Amino acid sequence: MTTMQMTRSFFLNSAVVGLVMIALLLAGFSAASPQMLTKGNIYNILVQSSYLMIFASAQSMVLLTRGYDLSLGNTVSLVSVITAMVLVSPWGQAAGAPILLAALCGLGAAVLIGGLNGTLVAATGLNPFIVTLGTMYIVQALGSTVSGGFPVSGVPAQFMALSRLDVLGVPVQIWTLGLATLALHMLLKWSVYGRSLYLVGANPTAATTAGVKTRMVTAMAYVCCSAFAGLGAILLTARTGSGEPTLGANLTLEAIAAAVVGGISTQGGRGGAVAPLIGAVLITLLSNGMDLVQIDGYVQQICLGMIILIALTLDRFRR
Amino acid sequence: AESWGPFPVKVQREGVETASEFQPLESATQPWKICVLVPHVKDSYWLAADYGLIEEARRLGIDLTLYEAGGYGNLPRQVNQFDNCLSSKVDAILVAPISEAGLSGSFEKARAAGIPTIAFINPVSEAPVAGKVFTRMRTKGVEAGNFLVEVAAANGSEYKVVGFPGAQGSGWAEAAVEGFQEGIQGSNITLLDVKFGDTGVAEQLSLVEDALQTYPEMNLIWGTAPTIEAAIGVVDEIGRDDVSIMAEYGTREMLRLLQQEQIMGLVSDYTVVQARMAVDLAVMAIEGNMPAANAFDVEPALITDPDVSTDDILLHFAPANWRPVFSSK
Amino acid sequence: MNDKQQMQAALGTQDEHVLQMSDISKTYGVNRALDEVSFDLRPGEVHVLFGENGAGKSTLIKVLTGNVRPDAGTLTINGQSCGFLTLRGAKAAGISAVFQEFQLAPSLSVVDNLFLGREKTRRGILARAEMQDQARQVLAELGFAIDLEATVGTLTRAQRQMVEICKALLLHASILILDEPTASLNDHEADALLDVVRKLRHRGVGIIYVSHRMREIHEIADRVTVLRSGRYIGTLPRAGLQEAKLVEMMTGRPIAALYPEIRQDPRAMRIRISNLSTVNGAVKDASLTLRAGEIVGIAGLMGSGKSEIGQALFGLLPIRSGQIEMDGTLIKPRNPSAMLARHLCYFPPDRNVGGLAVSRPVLENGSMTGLSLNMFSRFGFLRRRNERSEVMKAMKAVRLRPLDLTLPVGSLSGGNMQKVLLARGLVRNTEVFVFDEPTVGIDVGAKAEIYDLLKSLVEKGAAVLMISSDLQEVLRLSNRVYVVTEGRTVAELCGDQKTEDNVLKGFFGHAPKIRKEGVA
Amino acid sequence: MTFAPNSAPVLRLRDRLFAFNERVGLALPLSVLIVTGMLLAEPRFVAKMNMFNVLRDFSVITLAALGQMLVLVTGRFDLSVGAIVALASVTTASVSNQLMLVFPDMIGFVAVLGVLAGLSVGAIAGVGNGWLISTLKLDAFIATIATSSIILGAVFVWTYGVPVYGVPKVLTQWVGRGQIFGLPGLLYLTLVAVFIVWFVLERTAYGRHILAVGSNEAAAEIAGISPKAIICGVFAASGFFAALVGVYFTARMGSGQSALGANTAMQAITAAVIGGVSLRGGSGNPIKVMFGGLFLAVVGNALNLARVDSKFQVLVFGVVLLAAAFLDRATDRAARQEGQR
Ligand SMILES: Nc1ncnc2c1ncn2[C@@H]1O[C@H](COP(=O)(O)OP(=O)(O)OP(=O)(O)O)[C@@H](O)[C@H]1O
Ligand SMILES: Nc1ncnc2c1ncn2[C@@H]1O[C@H](COP(=O)(O)OP(=O)(O)OP(=O)(O)O)[C@@H](O)[C@H]1O
Ligand SMILES: [Mg+2]
Ligand SMILES: [Mg+2]
Repeated sequence: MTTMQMTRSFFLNSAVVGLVMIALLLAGFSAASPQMLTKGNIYNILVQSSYLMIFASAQSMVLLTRGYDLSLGNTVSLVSVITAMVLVSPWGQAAGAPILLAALCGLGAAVLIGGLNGTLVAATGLNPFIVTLGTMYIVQALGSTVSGGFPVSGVPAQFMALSRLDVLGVPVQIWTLGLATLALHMLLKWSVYGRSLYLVGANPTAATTAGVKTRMVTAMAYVCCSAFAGLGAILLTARTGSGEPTLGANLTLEAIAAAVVGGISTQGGRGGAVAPLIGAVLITLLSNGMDLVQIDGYVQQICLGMIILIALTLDRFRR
Repeated sequence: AESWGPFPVKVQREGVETASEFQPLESATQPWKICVLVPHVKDSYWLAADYGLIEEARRLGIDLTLYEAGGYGNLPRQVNQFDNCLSSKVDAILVAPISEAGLSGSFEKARAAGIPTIAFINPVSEAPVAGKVFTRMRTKGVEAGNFLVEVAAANGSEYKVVGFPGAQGSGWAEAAVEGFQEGIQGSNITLLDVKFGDTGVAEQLSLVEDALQTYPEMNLIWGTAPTIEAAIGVVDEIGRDDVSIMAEYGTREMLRLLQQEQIMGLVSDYTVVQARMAVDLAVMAIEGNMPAANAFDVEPALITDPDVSTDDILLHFAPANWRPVFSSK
Repeated sequence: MNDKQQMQAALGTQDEHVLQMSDISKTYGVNRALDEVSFDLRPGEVHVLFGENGAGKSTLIKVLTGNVRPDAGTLTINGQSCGFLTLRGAKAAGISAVFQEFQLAPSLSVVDNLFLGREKTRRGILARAEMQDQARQVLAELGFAIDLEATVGTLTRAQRQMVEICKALLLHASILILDEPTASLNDHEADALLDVVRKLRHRGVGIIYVSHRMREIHEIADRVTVLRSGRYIGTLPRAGLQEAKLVEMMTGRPIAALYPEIRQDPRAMRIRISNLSTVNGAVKDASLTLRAGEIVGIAGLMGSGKSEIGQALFGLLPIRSGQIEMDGTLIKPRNPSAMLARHLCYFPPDRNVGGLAVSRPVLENGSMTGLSLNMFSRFGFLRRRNERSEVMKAMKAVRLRPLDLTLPVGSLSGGNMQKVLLARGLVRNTEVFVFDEPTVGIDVGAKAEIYDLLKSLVEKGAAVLMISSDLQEVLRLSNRVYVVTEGRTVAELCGDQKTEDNVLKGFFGHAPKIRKEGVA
Repeated sequence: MTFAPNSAPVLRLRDRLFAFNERVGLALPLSVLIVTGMLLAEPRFVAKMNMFNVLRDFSVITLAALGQMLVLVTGRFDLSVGAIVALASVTTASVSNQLMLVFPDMIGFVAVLGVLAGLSVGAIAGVGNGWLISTLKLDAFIATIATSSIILGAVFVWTYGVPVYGVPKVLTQWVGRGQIFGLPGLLYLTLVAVFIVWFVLERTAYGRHILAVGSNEAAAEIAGISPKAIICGVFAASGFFAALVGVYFTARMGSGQSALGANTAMQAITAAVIGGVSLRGGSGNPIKVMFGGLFLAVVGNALNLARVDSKFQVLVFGVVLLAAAFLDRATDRAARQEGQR
């Protein structure tokens, strides 16, 4: 490789681009608002990114196989409602470990949805867009029916305390951020499954020919995606302190945007565990900073669109 | 319009409601920093709130910053904004919650941090807030119902109503229906059906069309602002001049329709006043002179007279040329 | 210029060249596809381009049609010089081509495809009747029978080939390029095409013809230009056409040197396929045997279904009927991983489509088949050090250049991509190798290295099934050769029977009887 | 799906079903079935006004789906149509409103200009999408999400979400409520649009080129077709049709509304898929898409009349969408096997 090629590939590296963008935003915002670089604000950005990051990681698993999960947002809502309902039900209170039980119920529901998505996509070869659009409608109906459309309030304080936990002086969200990235990194880079995921995303035919169980790998990607989303939903429920039937209304697209902005390719097979992290921080920083310097929500929306387009264009040059 | 008080309110004290007056502050002792969270400023209802907040903050000379979450689907964003406010060391937080339950964690955090929180417009019941001000949606329903009963009695008409109160699960839509039912109780007004639905104009349009179909006998539409935007045209088009229209709540557009005598009336909740009161409450809470009874209930106003005075209008709605402002500075 | 004027212009310049290409070069990454190649064409001649797979023939043609922009060189068309051509420019200059890879829209009908991009319209409305008439005329001239309203996606490969040919002829071009147009046609159809070519030549059209078939070259070539590894080797006039000479020019050495002497030592029976047919109908009745220590070749025309035999054996295609025995026990190939576990590995023909994940590094492509082995993973996690050392070993064995495991496979030359593909068989204990077009599109040097690799595999006792369109390769390397036509094994050739002639007879249906397998 | 294996009559029935789906689609007969059912169960369904409602819903869905279909035919998505509906609505209202101040006596002229302005911004936004997707080669799904966010943001910066009043009465009268032979004017417009799209796809070279780009982009390019022109064209068409919907709503409501279009994209895609458009590109039949639109309109209306909770209506759409996609897939597979025989 020539020096120029190396320079080029360095600057097109998604992590580098993301970090540069983050640095630029930080510089810009901190020039405009002294609040930006305060410890409290940085801490907030990190804590807030952790939720989006989990959803972006979830979406990334599917994006790596050249799919989407449009049902993610409604899955988040459904899991939130189910978890909260189990927590407040007498049955949940009575059981020995209500929090664990509720979390398991929520996760179970998520896994079921993921299984349905995965089976439909992998076994029938239907387009993931259609499949997840269909399940999106179905899950939405389930969520609003189960909850009657009302928030489920009154979850126990111990459950809410989950989101305010400090471990070794570091808030649980930062741990989540780190651990989830590490876990995803291990999964993608060190495990056989992760390797298969990339191969399937890069060239499904080649992967099949080389003995990779392409269908299984694809189906599992959807299951993992939903499970991740379910996990995020439970944490988010602990944070809001209620089961919310519209909790994930706008999360699907936000998660895809974060993954893509961080450098997960929409063409499959490219992007690592750091991408959702960077994407989530970038998007959270963007909205936090614009809030601080008092830019209209409308303009924020325009800026978010622009950032996504820039990220896509860069991805295009990377190809 | 600088002087809006004293303003008649109801206060809650030990579960008993008593009539009282809210006395606005003259000014703040210091340029306090306060933070306001609203679901969005994407319609003229929330524009009115924005107007009230900003004007009152300017009047009192405090530093107010407004954050909008971008819509009712963005609860996580409002929770984030709440945290951002907490850590930016503001003196008080005003919030019109997307969901009370959804912000319960945030309210707790604010209490722990010792930052006073005021809830306004969107009602809260349990949350540990320093003060709250809102109109009971239920009362708005009652007002509308009572008004119809009166009109019906006066001109001897028999109203058959279909209600379009808004999205199911929002809480306020259900409350309004309850109130409405109470208001018309015992009269010869019948509530044929209630059609819940998203408050988009296109969605309400098909709901209205289908309802006119399902209930040919219906002759009164009671619903949200988008419902009425849609209904005016539909009713006009099919030439049903026997169908009357009543607005569930007030916006500048509804007022305009009233002035054109397209609708019978609207029930305004003094959006601007509520916002102003909320700001005053915040300052009171900061300065430590919060009245013992800290839950204020603004009685909604039934507006049925097309000739409303301009001064009066500014208690309900933003001026026509008002553009959203996010900071009082 | 309308068609007639073009034609006259071509006729008027009888003694000049319609086309002159000089010193054309084109590099793909590290692969020099064309190296200062010169070529010319006169009106009314058939100029054959000859050379082995990967010699650069198709690339040269694509330069001419505007698909590939050359790095250097000049082009002169009808006396006008131009640096390079765009797609549009080429069309305007009267150049039309049948490409080796079909350029058809599968969801459209045959007529639609024939007139794609130059539909006949009347006042903006498609003149379907007119187009159909014209199409029918050309089809009749060629003697092809295709339903004009059929959707191209439902046609067989041979039929698609016909559509491509018709498409090119409909243009009434002054330069017609045919890149292996008969590759999937039968004798009869190929003869009809040759007649048309003669007719066009008579009309003054300059024709560039690419073919590996000696018979065709003898029949119609006016001149033959030979390319080798992207370089111009020489041009022979019709009078000087000798097969031996051509082949030597093509390969650059007396043939024997390219193909190593392989000691075939057939031992235990590894695979026995009897009366196999696949659900998709590509294989109808195939039977063959494969022993340890021998190479068995499968020859067949494009679209004959020879690949599908290998794919069915590897569990890639569902089987309708027939039996497969491995080491004397009946097996049902369910999926590739099950077959890999039985130490059988299939190497797909198309490196880009089915073979490699080109955006991923050499390392990942190399270990793809072995991920589930204890050697490479434990408890679902990769043993990255082992992986690197094993893949490195395999890549060294196939002499990968550059020997860098982190490069994306897409950045390698064709030959090296092929080596990466083959190395996957070496990272696990593979005993039965099924190669599908193992040397397609790679240069002579790489070819020789791959043959050496085959030799060492077989001499160590592996069983090799080699499916290939390269007749010489099959005939020279195999112990026995099966000929496949329309999904059936129609002949088995061994010893002296392994001649080009016999194979060709097999292709066209007058094969010697299938012999019972009984060579000790 | 479970069918008895190898039992001939069942297979033949299945084949016939597939063939029928291929030609006409199942949306039409299903719609007819529902309509018949409703006729028997719910006499109000046939009331003139209800038919009006159904036909209007049908028109709106079909118009949006036609544009979406063209984009799907090239193997891409357009998720920005909702934003374009809002943009066109606000533009039409503002432009005619402003012009009325300048030319108070030429209301008809003002209305026409307003409509043209709305339609043009729709088409221009579409071309912008097309440029991003064809020239920068961005992924259509995410690129149109991004442009959607940008367009909506711009609409709100412009209007603050306040409806724009002052749409000329003629517009409301003629476009919003226009009737011809007792049927909504929009219906005729829709039928004409279906015919035009059908005509372009089936009878013009440009239509062939759209199909070819969707079927095999590389081959189309080699045939001298410019995929860029085609892709920009279909996105422009999609934007234009979305704008039509926006203008219609504006005329109907007498105001420009920025809150329009939230469901338009998904509804359009759903109708197109029910109408048998393959997301792989290369094929699409506007007539079938029209039946898809009819089906959605009929089902929605029937569910409303039957007072089915809106929560369950969503469920019905999900199931219908999946079933339609399944059936199409099966049909496709059947077609491919046929080719190999
Ligand atoms: N798009 C491409 N990218 C990279 N390398 C290419 C590309 N096209 C061709 N090559 C390489 O260029 C060389 C010449 O290929 P070309 O297709 O011209 O050969 P050919 O003579 O037509 O062979 P064949 O007889 O197999 O058709 C080969 O080494 C091939 O791998
Ligand atoms: N792209 C294709 N689409 C549909 N059918 C195809 C296609 N390619 C081949 N076929 C069909 O599959 C069968 C076998 O084709 P295939 O080309 O794989 O055979 P092959 O003998 O391996 O030839 P090749 O020389 O190309 O390797 C034939 O019936 C052919 O018509
Ligand atoms: Mg070639
Ligand atoms: Mg083959």
